[in-house]
Parts: sequence; C-alpha cells; structure tokens
Amino acid sequence: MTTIDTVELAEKNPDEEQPYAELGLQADEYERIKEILGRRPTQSELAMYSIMWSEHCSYKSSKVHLRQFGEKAPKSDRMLAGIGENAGVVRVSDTLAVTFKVESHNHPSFVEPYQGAATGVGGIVRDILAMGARPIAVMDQLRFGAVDHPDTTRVVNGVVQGVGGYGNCLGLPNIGGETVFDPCYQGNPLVNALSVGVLPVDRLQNKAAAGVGNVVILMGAKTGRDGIGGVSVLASATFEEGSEDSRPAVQVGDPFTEKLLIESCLELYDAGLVVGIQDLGGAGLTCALSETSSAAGLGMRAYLERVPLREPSMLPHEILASESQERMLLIVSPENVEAVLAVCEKWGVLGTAIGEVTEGERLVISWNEHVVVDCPPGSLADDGPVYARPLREPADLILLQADRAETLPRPSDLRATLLTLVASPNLCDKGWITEQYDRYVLGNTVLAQPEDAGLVRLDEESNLGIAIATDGNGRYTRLNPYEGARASLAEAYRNVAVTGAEPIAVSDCLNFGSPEDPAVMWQFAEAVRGLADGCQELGIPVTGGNVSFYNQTGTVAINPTPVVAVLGIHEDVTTRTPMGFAEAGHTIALLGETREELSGSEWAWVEHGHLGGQPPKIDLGHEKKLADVLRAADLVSAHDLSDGGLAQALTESVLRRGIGATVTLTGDAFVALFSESAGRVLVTVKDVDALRAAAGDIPVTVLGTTGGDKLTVEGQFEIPLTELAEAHQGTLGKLYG
Amino acid sequence: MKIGVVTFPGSLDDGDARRAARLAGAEAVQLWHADSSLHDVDAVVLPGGFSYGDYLRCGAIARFSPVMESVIDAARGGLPVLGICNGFQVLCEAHLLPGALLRNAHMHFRNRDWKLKVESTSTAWTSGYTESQEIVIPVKNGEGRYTADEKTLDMLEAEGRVVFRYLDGNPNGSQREIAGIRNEAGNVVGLMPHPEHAVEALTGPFGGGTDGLAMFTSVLSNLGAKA
Amino acid sequence: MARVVVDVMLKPEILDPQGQAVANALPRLGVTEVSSVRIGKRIELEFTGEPDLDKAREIADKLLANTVIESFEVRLEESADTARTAQ
Amino acid sequence: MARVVVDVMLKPEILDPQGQAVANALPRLGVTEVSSVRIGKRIELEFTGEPDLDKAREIADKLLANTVIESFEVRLEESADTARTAQ
Ligand SMILES: Nc1ncnc2c1ncn2[C@@H]1O[C@H](COP(=O)(O)OP(=O)(O)O)[C@@H](O)[C@H]1O
Ligand SMILES: [Mg+2]
Repeated sequence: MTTIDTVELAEKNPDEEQPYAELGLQADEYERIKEILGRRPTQSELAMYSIMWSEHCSYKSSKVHLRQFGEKAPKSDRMLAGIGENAGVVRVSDTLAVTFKVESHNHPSFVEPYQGAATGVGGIVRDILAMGARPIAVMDQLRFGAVDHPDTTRVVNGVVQGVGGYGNCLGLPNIGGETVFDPCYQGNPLVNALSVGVLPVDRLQNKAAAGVGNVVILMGAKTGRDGIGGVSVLASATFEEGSEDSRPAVQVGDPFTEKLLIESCLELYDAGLVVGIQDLGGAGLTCALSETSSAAGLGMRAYLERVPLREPSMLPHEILASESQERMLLIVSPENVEAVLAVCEKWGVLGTAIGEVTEGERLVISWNEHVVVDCPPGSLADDGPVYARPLREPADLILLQADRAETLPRPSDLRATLLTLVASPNLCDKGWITEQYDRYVLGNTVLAQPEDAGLVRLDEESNLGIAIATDGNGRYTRLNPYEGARASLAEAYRNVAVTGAEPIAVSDCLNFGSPEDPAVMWQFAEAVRGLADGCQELGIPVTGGNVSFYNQTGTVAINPTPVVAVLGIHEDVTTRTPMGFAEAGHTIALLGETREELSGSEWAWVEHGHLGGQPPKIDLGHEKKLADVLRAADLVSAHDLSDGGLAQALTESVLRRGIGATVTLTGDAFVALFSESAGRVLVTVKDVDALRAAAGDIPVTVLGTTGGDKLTVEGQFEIPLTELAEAHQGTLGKLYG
Repeated sequence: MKIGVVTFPGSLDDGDARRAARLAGAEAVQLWHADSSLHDVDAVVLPGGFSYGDYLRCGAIARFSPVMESVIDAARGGLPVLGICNGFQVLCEAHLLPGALLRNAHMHFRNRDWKLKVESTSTAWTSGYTESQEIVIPVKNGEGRYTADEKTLDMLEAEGRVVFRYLDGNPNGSQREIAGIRNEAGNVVGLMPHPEHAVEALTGPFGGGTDGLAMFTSVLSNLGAKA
Repeated sequence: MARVVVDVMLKPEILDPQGQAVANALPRLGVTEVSSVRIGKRIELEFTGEPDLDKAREIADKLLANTVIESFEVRLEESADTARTAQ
Repeated sequence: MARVVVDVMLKPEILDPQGQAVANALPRLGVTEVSSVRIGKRIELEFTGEPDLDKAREIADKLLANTVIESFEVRLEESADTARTAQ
C-alpha cells in the first residue's frame, strides 16, 4: 500500500528531502517553493511546481525576450485578446473575430510519430476552442532529417498520417504548411501545427475561474497515465516504486472524442453557460486548475477522487500530471450545472463536477479526504523563475558568414540545374503529403496547397475571408538569426499579400536548441528581436505563439527555426488572386528587384551542400508597399518568389494549370533564375501599363508571355511541361510511397 | 421540397451537404442520429465523415442508430437516399447496397479531384446528367476500395447499377473502377467521391467545378415531377 | 474476470494490402521464409459476469465483423492472466 | 503449411479509442454485460517450411508491433486447417 503524501504529513516532517532535482528543479527553485509554502511541498505539490516551473510552462528562459512582442507591438483596436491567453484574438469585422496560433509537438513526434503529430493537432485545436471559437482550419509545419536516412521514412509516414488522421477525422481542412528536410533535424524533427478559428465577437471566452461558489467541471476523456514531457520527468523520479505500470504512457489521440468536445463546447458557449474555460494541454489538470484560479485572483477546491480515471490505481500526483488528451476544464455557475451536463450527455461526452471556486487565493486539492495540495495558485501559474540567461554569439559565426555562396562555382547547364532543383526534397511538389489531408471539408476553402497561402471564406453573404501563410527558414536563421527571422516574417507576409489579403496579425513558434547553451540563447534573442522589430515596422502585432527549446541531439542544436504565421483579412474572397498562370497570352512580369544573393539558397545547398554567407537582404518598407500594390493591381495570377528563386516560381506557376510560358532574362541568367532575393512576386496581367501605373515605385520587369506546353527561357533552354512535371512531382512518392 | 441530412456525432460533411441542397433549391433539414423521426423530408442524404469515430469499421456503428432504422424503412419504401463516402459505407453496412468499402489499396488517405463517368442516369440522384457524361468530383477517403464478390459485381453491371466509374486511374483500388452504385429501384445511391464539394466555382475542384450540383437538382426535379 | 476473444480476418479471397505490404517488406529485413502475411483484428471482450460465448458471437456477427468481407472466430481466453510480454 | 499467429495489443495503460468506441456502442445494441473492449491486431504469418517462432518474434518486434505502445504474443496456430467459420 502506497502512503499518500499529504499536507498534514508535510507539516509534520517539514525538512524531509524531496527528489526535486530528478524533476528538473534547481536547488534555489526548490528553496523558493519551500519559502512560498512555509514547509516542504507534498509529492503532489512538488509535481505541480516542477511542471508549472518547467521551461515549457513558465517560459523562464524566453520571457525576458518575448516581452518585446508586447512592447514593440503597434497599437491595434483589432486585438481582443493577446499574448498570455490560450491564443490571440483579432477582430475581422464588426461582428466576427478570428483566433489563430501555432504550436510545437516536436519531441513526442520523434518517439511515436503518428501519435505525436496527431496529438499536436489535437492540442492546438483545443487552444482555439478555448477562446470561444469554432476551429475552421489547420496547417502543419514539418522539418525532417535527411530524405534518404533510414529513419526518415518512419518519421515522415508517421507524422503525415498522424496530422492527417487527426485533422481529417475532426473535419478541419488542412490549408497549408511547410515541409523541409535537413540533416540537422535527424534526431529531432519539428512538428508544428497551426489552427485557426472564428467566433462572434461577443462569444469570446476567457480562462478566469471567476465567481466564488462556481462549479469546476472536467469535460471529455478519462484521465490515464499519458504523458511524455512533464510526467516522464516525474516518473523518472520513481518515488521508491518504479513498477511497470507507473511508467508514463505515450499520449494517444482520439479525434472522435475531440470532435464531440468541440461541438459540445460550442453549444455551451452559445447557450451562455460558461463562465470560464481552459483546455488541458501538456501540463494537464495542474496547469488548468492553477491558471484558471490564478487568472481570477481567487481560490479553488478540487477533489481528485471525482476525476474519471482510465486506470483506477492512479495516485494523486499522477492525476494532476496526466497529459491525457481531449479534456477541457469549465467554470460554471451552480444553477447551470445541470444544463451543462445535459449538453455533455447529448454529445456523449463525460462531464464531471470536480470542485468549486473559493474565496481567498488558495488552491486546495484533496484525494479521498487527504489534502494533498494547499498553495497559492499564482505561485504556480505566474511566479515561476525568470532567467536572463547568458548569451554569446556562436564562435563559428564569423567564419560561417565569411564563407559566401556567391563565390561557389556556377553551373554551365542551367536546364539541368533547374530540373535538379525542382526535384530536390525541399523544392519538389508536396502533393504526396497534402493529398493525405482533407482540404474540402466545411466547404469554405478557397485556396489551399500548393497556393502561397490558405484562404478561407468566413461568410457566404459578404464573402469576407482570411488568408494564412507560415514560413520559417532555418538556414537563413543559422546564418543570421536577426535577419533570418525577419526573412521568415517577410515571406509569410508576402504570401498572404499575393492572394489580395491585408496582413493584420502574427503568431509564431520558435524552435531552438538548449537555452542553457549561450550560443543558442543568443540565436534566440536575436531572432526574437528581429521578429519584434519586423512586426513593428510592418505595423502588425504578434498575438501569441509558442517556444520550443531543447531541440537538439546530444550537444548539437538544430538550425534555429522560428516559424512565423501571418494572418490577413480578405474583403472579398471571390476576387482572390491564385498563383498559377490562367491562360495563354497574358504578360508575365516580375515585381521587385533581383540581386546576386545565393548564400543560404537551395541552389547552394542542393548543388554544393553549402551553407555560408549572409541571407538575402530584407526591406520591410518595400514589402509593405509591395503588399499594397498586390491588393490594388488587377492581377490574373501572383506567386511569391522564395526558396529556389524565379526558376521555382516559374515552374510552379506553369504546372498549376498546365499553361506554359516564354520568358527572356536580362543580366546573368543564372542569378536571375536562382537568386533568392526577397521582396519579389511573379505576376501575370492582361494590361501591363495598368500594372506599371499601379506599381508606383516598385520595380516592374516584363519577362514574357504565357502559353504553350513548354517552359522556354529564350536563349537558354526549353523544357516540355510533361518533363518538368515529372521532375517536380515524382520525388516524395518515390521515397516514401 | 425538403432534403434531410443526417448528422451523426462524427459527421463532417453534413454542413456541406446541407449547403449543396440549399444551392440546388431545397430546404435543408438537419436530422439527428438519435432521433428516429425523419421530419417529413422528401429525400435523405447520409453525409461524409466518421460517423461514430469509425475506428472499428466505417459505418459499422452508425447503421444501428435510431435514425438509420427509419432511413432503412423509408428507403425500402422508395424514399430517395444518397450516401456520400461515409454515407455510402453506412448504406453498405445496412445492406441497402451490396458490397463493402475497404482500406485503400495504397493504404493512404487520398484527397484529389477525380474524373468520373456517369453510367446510370436512371436513379433519383443522377437523372440530371447525361449518359456517359464525364464529371470532376473530389475524392477524399482512406477506406474507399469498393469490394464485392464476382457474382455481385457481374449482377451490378448486368443490371446497369454501376452509377459512377473512376476514369484515368483508380484512386483506391476499387474493383472494376466502381465509384458509386444504386439499388434495384434506383432511389438509393451510394458513392465515394464528394458531389457536395463540387457545387460552387469558388470552393469546388480546382478550376471551378460545379459538377456535383446536378445530383441535388436531379432529386428535386424528380420529386417535383412526382408531386 | 472472464475474457472472450473475437478474431476477425478478411476472407481469403479479399485483397489485404496491409498484409501484403508487410510481406513485401520482409525480404528487406532478411526474412525469406515467410510466404504470406494476413492482418486482421483481435478483439477482447471483458464480461462483467460469466463470459457468454453466444452473446459474443451475436456481437461479432452484428457489429465486430462485416460478414460480406470478413469471417470471425469466437473463443474463451484460456487464462485472463497470461501476461502478455513484449518478447 | 505452418502458420504462426502474432497478436499485437496496445499496452494496458495506453488509451484504446477503438475499443472504447465499440464499448460505448454496445448498449445501443442492447448489450449491457460487456464491461470493456480492447482491439488489437491479429497477424498470420505463413511459413514456407517449418514455422520459426524465433524468427516470428523478431519480425513482430521489428515490424509488426510498435513496442513504444504495443506488446505482442507469438504462437503456433494449433491447426492450420481449423476452418474459420462465419458463425
Ligand atoms: N506539410 C504540409 N502541409 C500542408 N501543406 C504543405 C505542407 N508542406 C508544404 N505545403 C504546401 O505546399 C506549397 C508549397 O510549399 P512552400 O514551397 O513551402 O511554399 P512557400 O514557398 O510559398 O512558403 C504551399 O501551398 C504549402 O502550403
Ligand atoms: Mg510562397
């Protein structure tokens, strides 16, 4: 029989040593906990502090940097909820608001790719749901190891099927994402997922457990021993047991239960039955109980024996730490409890009253008459440690930046180079992946893969819509984290703008190595500064995001990989601009300027395995003007230039509808085709004079005309579309079939 | 004219089916899985999705829902019933249509616009097409491989009960490229592709496909002719 | 604690791509002595009281198997305690 | 014809949404005496010659089961001729 460690016991032997170090707590952190409590923590309290004060929950290393997002954010009356909420909320019309966020599920996706990716999607969708929104779409940002590494097949297939399996089963269209292969992610793939939701402005929810006497209801799946992050650390502490069945289990997703949870929560919101709500994510009940009560500045009393368990033998600290999926915590006034439980019943979802809101700032949790937790909830949720960790520019950076790709030997056969590049893992068509995702469900998807941004209609009457694009370039950020982060922002911004939408808000997921490594911490600080400065320049706020540290194998960190998501409003989705050439006879033009910028490029990587130099120069003032032009001009098609340069943009544009093109390049044809200068868009128009007039001081270069069944570069080469398609579209199917 | 669309707890394309019915000119009525009343609708659509999660076998559990008992009775009595994707699976599980739908031969979920040939226009749902018309409708399923024994397949072909066939390849390994079939009377049709996702140029198959709309207008004009 | 096991397999004439994929992967693992692989379901039913084989058969017939494509077998688990091992 | 059967089940502490969905559906079929359902895989390996249990175990470990979340059991099928019946 296990003895339960209670507050009473802790008071009796206040100095008994606790396994805090095994739980990832520092000695001084442990001292602070004792100070807060005036005694040693109980086993359950220790579990809760170790979870809430972990990097993942407390943002202890990133907080001092992330502040800039708030400080530098332009004033915006669109922002209804910002950083600190489950997800940022922006108003898009008088009556409608949109919430979106991108989050990581990297480590679980390496251990068990299918379930890791699936529960990553499930988790971000619950964040969106918790704001009062109906989730309306998802996107996935993936980074895998080398394409041909023996382990990559396992990870790719598992992750893609997991993203699809969960999202498809929830009925959320997947409207875009990213797929990048690079050996630096071999032992640490990145699986980021984004969800976006829409809500009537007056349905906005928050997490505060307000109203003394209100009832705390746990909704959704039963609680089991699931969990990798927090709980695995906990489990490694053994607590003198180490028995088989106390080991943490991989979280398994149950999208059907999540679908029921979504529908029942929405019904509860519409009926006005919810005072406060919080999703249960990585830190389970621990996080939900402490954050909801802390947000209200009140106390809470919770009874763990009421929590429906999958395994009856679970102990209080395990119940508190469990990461079981598909659960939400609701605060409901007593007279509405019955109505809430009736809605749960209707949808076949478990709903259980597990506690109530109390006077005073104490979180008191018991288990079968034993009080196992008695602490101030704010000390868990808000008063975690904050570190200004040491920063040091990576020792190799100067040499790396000096090793410019512009000096590499250049090819003589541009045709062969183009065919090699468009078939390379990062530039090839991603259809093999995106066909495993449902893009049609809900019937509002206007643009999705392979378009530059996903575009979703919000309203069938007004045709109001939103566009979202995400970008991240680990190589650029490795070369220059400040500029690399701004490059990702610029690209996502431009991808939204090419559809004709107006960018209004930003979310991000910052994937980095260990914050305890000063070089990584420097990369992080620089990237955050770049992103915050960039948003300030563009005049759009960061509304929320996620930090994922410790992405490394041994002591080798991944390339710093900030993924930036930009959201835009489209006033009339019927006028959206797609990326593909539409018919023969249109004029092809390039907006923006091409410089000789090859460092960090796909060409340097694919042809030379080279990474060095400085990433392309970013001019956000130019990006802003470009976006205005893209909205104002009468364009048949528009496709932004990024990885792979003009060669890639032309390839994608001709293949979209099988309309060929003939173009003439000025200057060095190699540079014109493969440079990755930012701030450029490939457009087609019927009237080039009108385009010039609309373009103002944005440079317009006429390249040629659409038509035929070949891609012809005058004086250089021609490639039949069939040959081009074969090269571009065959790669991933052949590798992972 | 009222078209009822059943919502099971895991239905996903029910809203799209209702939109398609509306765009065709019908009044769309949501039917709830736990309610056995069909609320006087003139036709029923069983939409796509994962009815009760469909972890065991697609459509296996849905077939036992209260609403399905009424649908099965009404279908035997001649009510037009259309099963799309998961709805097709439910119709097979309920034995309103022969055969079964199995995991795709390539084992991946596949979402792609697909060309189909309309082979039977003598059904409540396809009379608005012309015989052998080629249409483009999105396919999206993980378990869409139509399977039946040879005798059944021969019978379906002999009686002209193959309603849709995949052209230019086979997205899931269905036997004889079968994408959709009908019952003897022609009031019950099931197909794997999603006509409700091809009813608006803006959101339909790339390049502006609205080829699915005729399924919904067909049933309305047949009902109108009868009334 | 009484457990009934229902084994559900695709009928032999039905293509089993999952089994085939495994069979095709085996030579790559250096296994050449396996001639065919079929993958089905194993369903364990825990009864509250006495295990009822007839009931289990009825459940299998109605719900667990689709007899158009699958066949099934129902049996009592010899001993519910036979610890499953990861070896 | 020698057949080895590999039963692969989720480890007991792992959530089994499939089994749970079936368990929840049973009352609707009028079945109330089943308290829990777990669903796993049954894999039949046909060996060309003598069935090799060790080989089968190796295949199961490497390919058939994901030992992060599943455990497996390997056994000889008593008689390969036991006709599977649909009843
Ligand atoms: N994992 C994925 N999930 C969904 N869509 C993806 C994924 N990977 C790539 N895509 C889509 O493929 C297209 C090409 O991707 P990419 O070349 O990265 O676009 P861009 O250069 O415009 O950012 C885009 O529409 C993108 O949304
Ligand atoms: Mg782009």
